[in-house]
Amino acid sequence: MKEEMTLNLLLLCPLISASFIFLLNIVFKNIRQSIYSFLALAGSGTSAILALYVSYESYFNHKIFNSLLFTWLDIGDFNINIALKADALGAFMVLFVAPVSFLIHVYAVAYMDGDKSYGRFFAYFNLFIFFMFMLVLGSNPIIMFLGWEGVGLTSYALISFYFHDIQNTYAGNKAFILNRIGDFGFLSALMILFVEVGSYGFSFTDIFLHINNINPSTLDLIAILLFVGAMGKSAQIPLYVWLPDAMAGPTPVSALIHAATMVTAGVYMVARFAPIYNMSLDVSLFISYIGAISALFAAVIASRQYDIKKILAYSTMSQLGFMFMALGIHAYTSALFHMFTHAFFKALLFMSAGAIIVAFSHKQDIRELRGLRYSAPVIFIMMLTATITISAIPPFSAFISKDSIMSFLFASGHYDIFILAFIASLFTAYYMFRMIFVMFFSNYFLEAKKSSWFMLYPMIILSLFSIFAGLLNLPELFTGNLNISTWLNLEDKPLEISHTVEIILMLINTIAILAVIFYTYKKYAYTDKILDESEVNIIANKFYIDEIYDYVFVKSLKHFAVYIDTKISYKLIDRSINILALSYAKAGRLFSYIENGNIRFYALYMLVGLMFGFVYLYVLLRLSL
Amino acid sequence: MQNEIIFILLAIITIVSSSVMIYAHRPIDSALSFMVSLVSIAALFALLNASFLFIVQIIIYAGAILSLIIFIIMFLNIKDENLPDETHKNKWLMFTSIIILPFTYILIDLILRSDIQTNSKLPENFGSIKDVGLTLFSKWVLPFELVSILLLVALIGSVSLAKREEK
Amino acid sequence: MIKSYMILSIILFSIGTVGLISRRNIIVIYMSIELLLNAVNLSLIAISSDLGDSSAQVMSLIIIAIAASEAALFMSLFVVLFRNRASLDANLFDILGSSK
Amino acid sequence: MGVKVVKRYGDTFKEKIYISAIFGGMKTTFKHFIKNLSDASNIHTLSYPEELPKDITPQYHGVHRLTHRKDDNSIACVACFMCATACPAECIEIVAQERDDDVDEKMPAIFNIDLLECIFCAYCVEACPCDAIRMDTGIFSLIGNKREDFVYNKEKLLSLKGISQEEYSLAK
Amino acid sequence: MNTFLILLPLILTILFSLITVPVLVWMERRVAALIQDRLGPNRCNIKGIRLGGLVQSVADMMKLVQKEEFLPSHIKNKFYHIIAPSIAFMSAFLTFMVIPYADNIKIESTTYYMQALPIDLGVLWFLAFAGLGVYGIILGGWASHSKYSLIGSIRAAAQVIGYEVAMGLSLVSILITYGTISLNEMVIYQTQNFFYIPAWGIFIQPLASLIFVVTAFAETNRAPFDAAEGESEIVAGYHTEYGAMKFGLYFVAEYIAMAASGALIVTMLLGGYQLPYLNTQDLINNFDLILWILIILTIVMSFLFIGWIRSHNILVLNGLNETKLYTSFILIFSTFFVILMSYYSFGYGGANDIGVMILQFVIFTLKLFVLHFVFIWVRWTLPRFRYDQTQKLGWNILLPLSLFNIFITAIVVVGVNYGS
Repeated sequence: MKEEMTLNLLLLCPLISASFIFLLNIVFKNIRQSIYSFLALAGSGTSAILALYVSYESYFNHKIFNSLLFTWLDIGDFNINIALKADALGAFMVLFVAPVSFLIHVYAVAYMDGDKSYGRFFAYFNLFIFFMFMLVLGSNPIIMFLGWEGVGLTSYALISFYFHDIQNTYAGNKAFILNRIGDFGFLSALMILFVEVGSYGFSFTDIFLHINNINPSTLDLIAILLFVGAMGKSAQIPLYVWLPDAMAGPTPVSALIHAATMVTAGVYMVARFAPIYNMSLDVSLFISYIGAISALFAAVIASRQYDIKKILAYSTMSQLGFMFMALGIHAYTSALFHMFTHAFFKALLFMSAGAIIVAFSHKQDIRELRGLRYSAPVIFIMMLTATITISAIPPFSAFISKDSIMSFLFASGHYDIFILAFIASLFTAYYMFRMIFVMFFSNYFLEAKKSSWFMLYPMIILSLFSIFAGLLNLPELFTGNLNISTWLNLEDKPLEISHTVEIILMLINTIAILAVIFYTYKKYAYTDKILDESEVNIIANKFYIDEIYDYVFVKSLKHFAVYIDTKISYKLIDRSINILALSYAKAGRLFSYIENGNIRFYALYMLVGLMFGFVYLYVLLRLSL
Repeated sequence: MQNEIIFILLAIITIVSSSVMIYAHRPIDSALSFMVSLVSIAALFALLNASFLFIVQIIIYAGAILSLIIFIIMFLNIKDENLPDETHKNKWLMFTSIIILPFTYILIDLILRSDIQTNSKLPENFGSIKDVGLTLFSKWVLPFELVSILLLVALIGSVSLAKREEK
Repeated sequence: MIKSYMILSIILFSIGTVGLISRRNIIVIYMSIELLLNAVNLSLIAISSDLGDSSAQVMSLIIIAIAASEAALFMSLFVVLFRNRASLDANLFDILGSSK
Repeated sequence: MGVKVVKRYGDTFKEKIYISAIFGGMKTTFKHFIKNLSDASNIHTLSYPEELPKDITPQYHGVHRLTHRKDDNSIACVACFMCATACPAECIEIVAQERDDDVDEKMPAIFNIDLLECIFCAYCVEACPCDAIRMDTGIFSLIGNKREDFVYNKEKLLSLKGISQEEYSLAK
Repeated sequence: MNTFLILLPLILTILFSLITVPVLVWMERRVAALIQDRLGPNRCNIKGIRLGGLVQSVADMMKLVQKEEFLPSHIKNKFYHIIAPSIAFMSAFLTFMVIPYADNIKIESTTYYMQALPIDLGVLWFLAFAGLGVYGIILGGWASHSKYSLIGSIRAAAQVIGYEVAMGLSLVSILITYGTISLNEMVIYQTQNFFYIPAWGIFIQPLASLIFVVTAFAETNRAPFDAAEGESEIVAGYHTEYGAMKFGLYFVAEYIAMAASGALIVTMLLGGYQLPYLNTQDLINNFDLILWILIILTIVMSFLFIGWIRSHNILVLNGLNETKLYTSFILIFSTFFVILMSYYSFGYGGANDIGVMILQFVIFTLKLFVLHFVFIWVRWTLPRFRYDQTQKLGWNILLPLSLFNIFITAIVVVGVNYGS
């Protein structure tokens, strides 16, 4: 197969299956679920296989896939191609996006079984994957932006999937609007970028070649606006509030979109624009701080949440914070690698949560879900694996990726960030194990429905991934050769830290986390302490951020608008326009004698005017000759 | 020489029939004299070696458009009392002719003064259907497609316009 | 030779304009418009045969096609107008919208 | 009341496209054409001026005639105007006259039939009470050079002979 | 000679359009009569010579020419009333100008075209003047100032306008197949073989041929599409108010239009002037052989004809003995031709080109008359369509079919070109 074809197929398979499902859904009323399932799995499965092929070629042969679909704009020297490109970064992204989405598809087949909007769900799902591939594989920022908007749109559709409950629709709206704010930043950044370097062509390579032509302050502005976009999509402070609410969607949606793929788009984008961030150091540091604060903040909130999915949502935000910290200190590979492992274990966590929700008749509160260990042993093992991974206990994969981030943070000399990150990672262990201990280690017993094997197989596969994925990027310390780093070959800051310090850091980290786990065990396992926690606490209420937003932005704006509408607008603008209109009407009455509606007369006036012009020009011409 | 004589004859026919067209009171007279002028313009096209345009002019203008007009004139069954009362027609015609005269004079003067050289070397197959077709489908594809859409729109529009409103 | 064609075209154009403005019969007005188009076509083809370039012929071909679509619309307009007013007087048709 | 459902024909595709029916019809006509072209003797046509129609019977509406009385061979008509009244084309013109030979009271002085107006409906024959007017001459072709040639007067009508055996009026 | 060759097609055009009319009228009458088990006109004679009744048509023409010209008094637009039949006649006449009667012949490096107007517009010319022919009908019907005429002419106009669309579209698919619009090149294309079948339009474009033939019937207002002169409802349609030679012009125009349509069908669908499997060059090279075959054929046919006329001539008239006259005529003619042709075939003449030209012309004429026979045959077989059925057939069936056919043809042609 030709390389263009591979890439195009990789992109188009989900789109084709999505359109087929849409068509079937619209045209035929009663159609068997298996057809939808087959189409959806075929689409995502094909693209997963192709993605594996692409990353294989990219990894071993350093092959860069290119595909020019068509030229979108061709104005003079400037043209924008709709083109796809899978360089190392893109291939790396599809390496985990495509298989994870395929696994979640398999999972969703079981999860959504019997839903009345089964077809619509998979259509959206495949459409989402299509846009995600578009985002990742676009060879210029415009296609990336299209994909970016597309995932926003489909995520809106999926969050408010059960739209008969108005609450879900609000959650979708919230996600959509906050994402719009971020997108506005992204779009502005693209515009400025276009004004500055657009004349040289607008693919990523062209932009990065000519980036030196931009003056530093503009570059800072571009960098910060791009990061605003990333903030929105990756749920960082202050644009994070949509993520917890987005859990209103079905659990596979949370697993796919709000854990593995879409929220990582921000990280991917910052990594993609790495040359820009390498040049504007202040903004990078700012990103780092935002990431650190988000990580800690989310972790703190998560420690007092009771809804499984909310806990996981906050943990996602927290992990994204870790990634941004790494990005801010130019440790791109570490960030991306953490994203890689995060995709597996977070998807696994969400899927286990989903399995629990399905098995225990749609309960989500951990205070009600107690003593599940014997009724759902497989889920327990899965969840435990994922929790150990996320808590960064060696030798699970997240240990390697997170440790790499910590080492970089330490080496960069920003100890304040390092300490924030350290605390956040302790909190991570705390809230995750809190959830585990509350749910699985207690004296109660809850009857469970049997989980479908379609749910469990992907989970088992993912658990294997989340255990062993770390091997791909073993640090030098463990005689690894940093395979991913060499593959991606990003402009990382070199790690200047001795092995001794690294080992010490690891030990401290691990011991502290184990201590936290022990503390948590003491506190929550086989006790009812969870029931004693008060719900009026500032942490439990998420620091009142939603309310503050509501007060500061929504209410005040509304008051202001009402004031303007009643006082100023009426008196100043309406009156003046009325006077203007009246004078026009008066003047119009005068002219209506000439403007009698007869087209012949208009033609006559035109002719007379034309004639004067002609005679005038002719006289001028003759005089000049 | 032969061409010049034919041209002068055709020009006279065209001008006279066009003048009759704008002067005649009844629309059927106008339409038929317009047909004469269309056919003679088509003959002028043939004189200019544009044989395809010649046949297109006859098929579309004389064959389709004009027959449509005459069909409509018959279809509407226009009686004399339906025609507009044009008592000042001659005055109007005089007035407009006086206005238009400088325009005509200036343009003719400019053309006579200009130094357009007559190019007698025509490429082979000039004006044939193949030549025009190749130009149409290479350089002018977009206008061609647009015109096809325009025709479709006109078709739909005319059908929906002429449909009687249902009570 | 081309000059005489151009002059003929100008004269036809002027006749068309005169007819367009001074007549009140809408059918004659319509035919005057067609005469204007024909005058333009004539000069286009004269230039085309002078330059030996068939682009101008394509242009006039497109003009003819446009005239055809125009004819279709005009005819249906005539039918509607005549049905409503029972007259062909252009001066009567000076309002937009229906008379109701 | 019972309803009888009649099967409609012409609904199959073969019948709807008409082509087979058209070719069937053309086959029939072509057969006739070939038959007549190769052998014209079967065509039942009359070579008219030479051959005359052989099937003229007394019932044939030919040109009128006036009958004679059997007794004295005088005119049977009594000028009662019945025929002129009955005539839808009003082509009969009668002027009555008193009869002085004691055979009857009245007789026609003028009896004109305008055969250009006559439509040969034979109402006059029906109306006649004394069988004085008949249309059994068998004359089907009228030729004349002037309009006046077609106005048959009494003498002309009386002079015409019928093709039937009964030459005289049957009225008593 | 050269001037004659240049003028020949023009002369042929005039012949075809004027001289064939009486023949067509005769054919129409005799064929109709034979189809209906009658004899038809067989009586009109010049000294006992009847030419199978052909003299009757001449007599009719004479009658029409000699008749008194009159105008109904209610007619206001006398000019249009008079000019309308001539427009119909002229446009019908002009359609004949582009039909190739024989292949182009080359004598001493000069090419002579056997078309009256040797332009490459071909079919378009036919369409143009077939379209102009409507004016005659419209104008005649309108100027007659009579209900029947107006209805008839509106019917005719709507029918012609409607069927012209389907005709043009079916032509498009034929043109796509042939890749040319020049009629002569179309005929040359049709000399090819296509799986041992001659590549005539009727074999390689059956659907388009059917549509074209049907629309040609409708364009010429022939039965079964003669609702414009449906005598059961509207007396005689658009020529109700016409008499004498004005009517005669309409009458002639209709037959010329029919002849022109037939010629176009022959040229485009039936291989034109070509014999199947034999192209012009073959004919020229083997002219001797063909000549002898033809002579033998002619003689055999003559004897058959004489035999037929002996047994068939039922009615004997006074005057000359027709059978004897024909026999002697044919004998004299055959002898003359045998002498002349043997003179040629033994290599004295050597004007094979001209011989082939004449042969092709004869073939063309024969095909044309066969087609005329079909026209007449159809007229006396099929009943007239009702007016709404006519319109429905044109717009609802033929138009979509021809569009569909264009689609199919385009796919096939592109496929074939792609394959080769």
